[in-house]
Amino acid sequence: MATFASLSEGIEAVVRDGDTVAMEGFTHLIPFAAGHEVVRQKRKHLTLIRMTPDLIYDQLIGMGCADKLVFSWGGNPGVGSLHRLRDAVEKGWPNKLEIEEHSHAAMANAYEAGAAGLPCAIFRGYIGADLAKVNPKIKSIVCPFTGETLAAIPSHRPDVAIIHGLKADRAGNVLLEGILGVQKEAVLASKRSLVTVEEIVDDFGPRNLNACILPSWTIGMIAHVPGGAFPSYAQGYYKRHNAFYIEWDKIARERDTFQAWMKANVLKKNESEYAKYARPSRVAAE
Amino acid sequence: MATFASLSEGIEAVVRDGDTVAMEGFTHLIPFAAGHEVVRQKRKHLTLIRMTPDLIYDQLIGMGCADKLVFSWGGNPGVGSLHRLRDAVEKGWPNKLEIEEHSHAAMANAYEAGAAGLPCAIFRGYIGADLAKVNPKIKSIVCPFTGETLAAIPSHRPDVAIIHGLKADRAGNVLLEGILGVQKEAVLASKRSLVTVEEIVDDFGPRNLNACILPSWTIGMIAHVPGGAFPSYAQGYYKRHNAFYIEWDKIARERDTFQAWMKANVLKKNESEYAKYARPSRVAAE
Amino acid sequence: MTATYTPNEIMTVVAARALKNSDVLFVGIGAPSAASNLARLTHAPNITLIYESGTIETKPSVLPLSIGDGELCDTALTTVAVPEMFRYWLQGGRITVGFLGGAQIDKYANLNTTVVGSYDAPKVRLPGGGGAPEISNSCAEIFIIMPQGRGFVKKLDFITSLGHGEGDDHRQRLGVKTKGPTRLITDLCIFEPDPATKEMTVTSIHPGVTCDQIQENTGWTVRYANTVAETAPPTAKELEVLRDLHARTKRAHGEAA
Amino acid sequence: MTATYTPNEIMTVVAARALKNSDVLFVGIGAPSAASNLARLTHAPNITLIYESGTIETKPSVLPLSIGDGELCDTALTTVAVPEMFRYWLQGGRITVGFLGGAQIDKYANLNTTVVGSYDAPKVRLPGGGGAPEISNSCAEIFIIMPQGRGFVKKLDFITSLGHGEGDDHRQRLGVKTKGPTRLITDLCIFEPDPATKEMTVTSIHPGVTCDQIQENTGWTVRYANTVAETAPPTAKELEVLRDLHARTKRAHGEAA
Repeated sequence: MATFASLSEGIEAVVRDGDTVAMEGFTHLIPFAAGHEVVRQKRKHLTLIRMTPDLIYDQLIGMGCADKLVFSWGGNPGVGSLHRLRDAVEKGWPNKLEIEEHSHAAMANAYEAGAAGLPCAIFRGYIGADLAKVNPKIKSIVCPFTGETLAAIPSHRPDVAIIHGLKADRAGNVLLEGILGVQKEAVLASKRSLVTVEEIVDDFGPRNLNACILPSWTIGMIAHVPGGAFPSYAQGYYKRHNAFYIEWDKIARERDTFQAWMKANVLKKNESEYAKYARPSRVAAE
Repeated sequence: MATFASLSEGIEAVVRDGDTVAMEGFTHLIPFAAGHEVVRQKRKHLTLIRMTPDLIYDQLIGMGCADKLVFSWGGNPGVGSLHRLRDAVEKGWPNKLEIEEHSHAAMANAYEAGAAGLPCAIFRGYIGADLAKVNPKIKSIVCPFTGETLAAIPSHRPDVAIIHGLKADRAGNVLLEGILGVQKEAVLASKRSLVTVEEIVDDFGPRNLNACILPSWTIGMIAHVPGGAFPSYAQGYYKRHNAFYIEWDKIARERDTFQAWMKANVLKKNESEYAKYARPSRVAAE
Repeated sequence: MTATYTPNEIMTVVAARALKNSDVLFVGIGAPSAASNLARLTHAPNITLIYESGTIETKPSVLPLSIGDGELCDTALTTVAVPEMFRYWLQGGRITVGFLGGAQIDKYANLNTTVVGSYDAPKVRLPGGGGAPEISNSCAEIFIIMPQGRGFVKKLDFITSLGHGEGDDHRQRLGVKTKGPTRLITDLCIFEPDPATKEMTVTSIHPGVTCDQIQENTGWTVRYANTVAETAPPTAKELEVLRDLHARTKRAHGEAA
Repeated sequence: MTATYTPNEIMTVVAARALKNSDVLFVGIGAPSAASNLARLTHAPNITLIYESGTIETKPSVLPLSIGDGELCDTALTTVAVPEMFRYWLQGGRITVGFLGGAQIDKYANLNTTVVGSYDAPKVRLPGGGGAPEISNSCAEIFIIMPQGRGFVKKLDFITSLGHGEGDDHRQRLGVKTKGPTRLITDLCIFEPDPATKEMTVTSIHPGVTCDQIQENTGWTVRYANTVAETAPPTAKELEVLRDLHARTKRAHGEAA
């Protein structure tokens, strides 16, 4: 059964130095608050997995938390580069960052296979693409029926998954809705997990019979962090703060402006910082 | 885009002699009315695919529509044997029935891989089981990362999928809810499809953002057949007619009682027969 | 004090007792369903029931006649599609106890639900394996519920699902990491695998049952553990809850007809 | 009668015109999104838009800033998880037109969005391929929208996604059954693959653009089709709808800030 805790207790309990950590959220429900807590707790030597490393991974990389990044698209969506990621890859600042690069299809299949308890995933992929030449984790199998060669990749089995959900009920079940990404798979594929949520409710109430719900017994810890996905968005709660994504380009471009921002806005703050971004309840058609 | 038609027009258009046909519904939303129409239209030499061939496949097999059955569990759920299936396998009546037998996991994976456009599926299966010895379609691959041997099976790519849905909207999108089985996969894996539905609505209205909906352009034909899943059930519309499942055991036990029943209840009837089993609208908590 | 009960009732009650509140069960129709829900309605109120039709954490008030019963879906936390059920939930290794049964069982708890006679020209064509070939190896352990009789055979006509294979470390040699059948609960007694040979061995005998009865209903020479217990008879409470459940089920299925 | 327009506007308008009402599009952010929605709001009202975030048949009233924009989900027929999107919808072969772009393109419309310089010690680390490696081969055909300039190179530093490879039947030799890039739409002209060599060849030049301009902005020797058309300029209606869309988008994104 999931354990309810504060965010700092939750990160303390689930993330260890050297862990392979998947903080997921495919442009929606990105666990920003949890990522900041990892920075505050100064975790080191992490292998970070994420399809679309964006601002939160830029911050973790820039603060020296990561030794390695496993990803498929590393940019500031709709804006441009992730300057801290680039600085680490191009210049080795603040440390050399090893990268393991895949396509989206590969990453999604790798999470799916991880959730399914398989050692690898197969898909029709990478044909004619150079990534297979530079990533030794991309191999192939031959279909025993048709002779077709299919791409094979190891499944993702992270030590920890960290995601942001919409609601938890008192029993610790977590409801997601909207752009689901690979969050359910990430949790099911991981040894440990932490879910931050917008809201804790007594009961989910009437709902679609096939609603996307992670049962309590598949989750490690739950922390109530309203606004915890800000500046990304939470379906039905708040919108994406687009202006911040644009502003980040300036903040992160130089090492000193980045460090100053992190000090002021992350290191000197705590999880309650996020509450101001939350909205109390579901607004129609948001 | 899906074409709306009567059931008889729909079957006429999508099912041809010799086709591989998947009528799916995992104990819920079984397309009985459509199956009866196939019997009335006297289709022959079909290869029937279905995880759980039950009464409707017993009827199709007993009426001589099928040359082959691909399946994982062939019984009358909660009651016992399918006598027509047994008669065909054990005695070759009314014709010899070839069987290709899998496990549930294999069948579900084969539909999933078919929907995903892959030639095969891999899973951890059949270990220590004799089925792999008698079904040459069960092969294996070796994981290129761990060396583990995994079962491999060809994906299902039926000529036709036939399913029963809850609602279609005017644009021809189809909504399913409740026990979803493998119906979405069966339609997406097939070249052609026919969906019978309980109800046609102008618009699905407010719904979960992740509701199980097959877009119109993934469906061949739609026929409005209220009650079309009877004596199985349609979530929110009507319950399973358990007594008929028990009664079927008696009806199907002997060839003559079976034939008399089929003549009276299928051959001499038409699709409107099913309307009496329908209920007009969704009843809470049914 | 001891109530009278049927052989089927003690079999169900004994199976229910073996289940823990923390268990996640992969439940089949029939005795497993009755046992799982009896456990839920007595000592294990938070036990997690999953049916292969995709229903997760279902709390049926009546027993389903089939795994697709609407009752299972209506009372579930959520219901997933069948490919997901077999991939994420069963193969994903999330099930602590799976239930199996069959037409035939051998002394290593291998099961046959496929054919009597040869596969190509069967004397009796049985329904087939369904989920069993993977349930037997994906769940942490397997409980088998089967009344004893002519299905307890020396040699299976067909191995539908792996038990302990040919005994000893056969499962491990096949690369299987789960325990396999840890309990075979019958209407006469309880078998558990011998720690070394893995032969199913009687560890508890139901009240009033004799060793002769057990042997007469078993196609191999029955072995007994060093210490054999007498099974505690069903309590009045257990019987009351079980009978209420069956009565409710009968009424509900009658109504639906 | 002809309105004035920017190079970016004619590029978007030309891309929109190439889309049919019956198309199922895999849309990326930026110009593809603008072109797809312009088509939907003009001649192709029932065109199907899919974004890789899982939103199916979405009808956004404003352009998304990212593929995960709530607007896409709120206006979609339904939204599926990302593994399903890549398996059932993209790999399943349901997409008629996929859009791609990149930092670099060569004359066979292979694209680079990975690195400038060497992979292990890049001069510029670009965002990477995202969905491109599979979009390029799973969609029935690919439209590329890219302003011409220094990204039009003789040789890519890295092939992120396959276009026509080394030309001729290279795609077929690799076992790929789809058409690949059938249109490269720039701010200056339209390229289409030569039927035999598959080299991207100019088939239409935008009004007022010269061949010199095209060559100056292309890193290889530009070839022209036997018949080269002049692109019809954007109509007043096309520009009005496109500008309204951008204005609505700007207001909406401002408000959300």
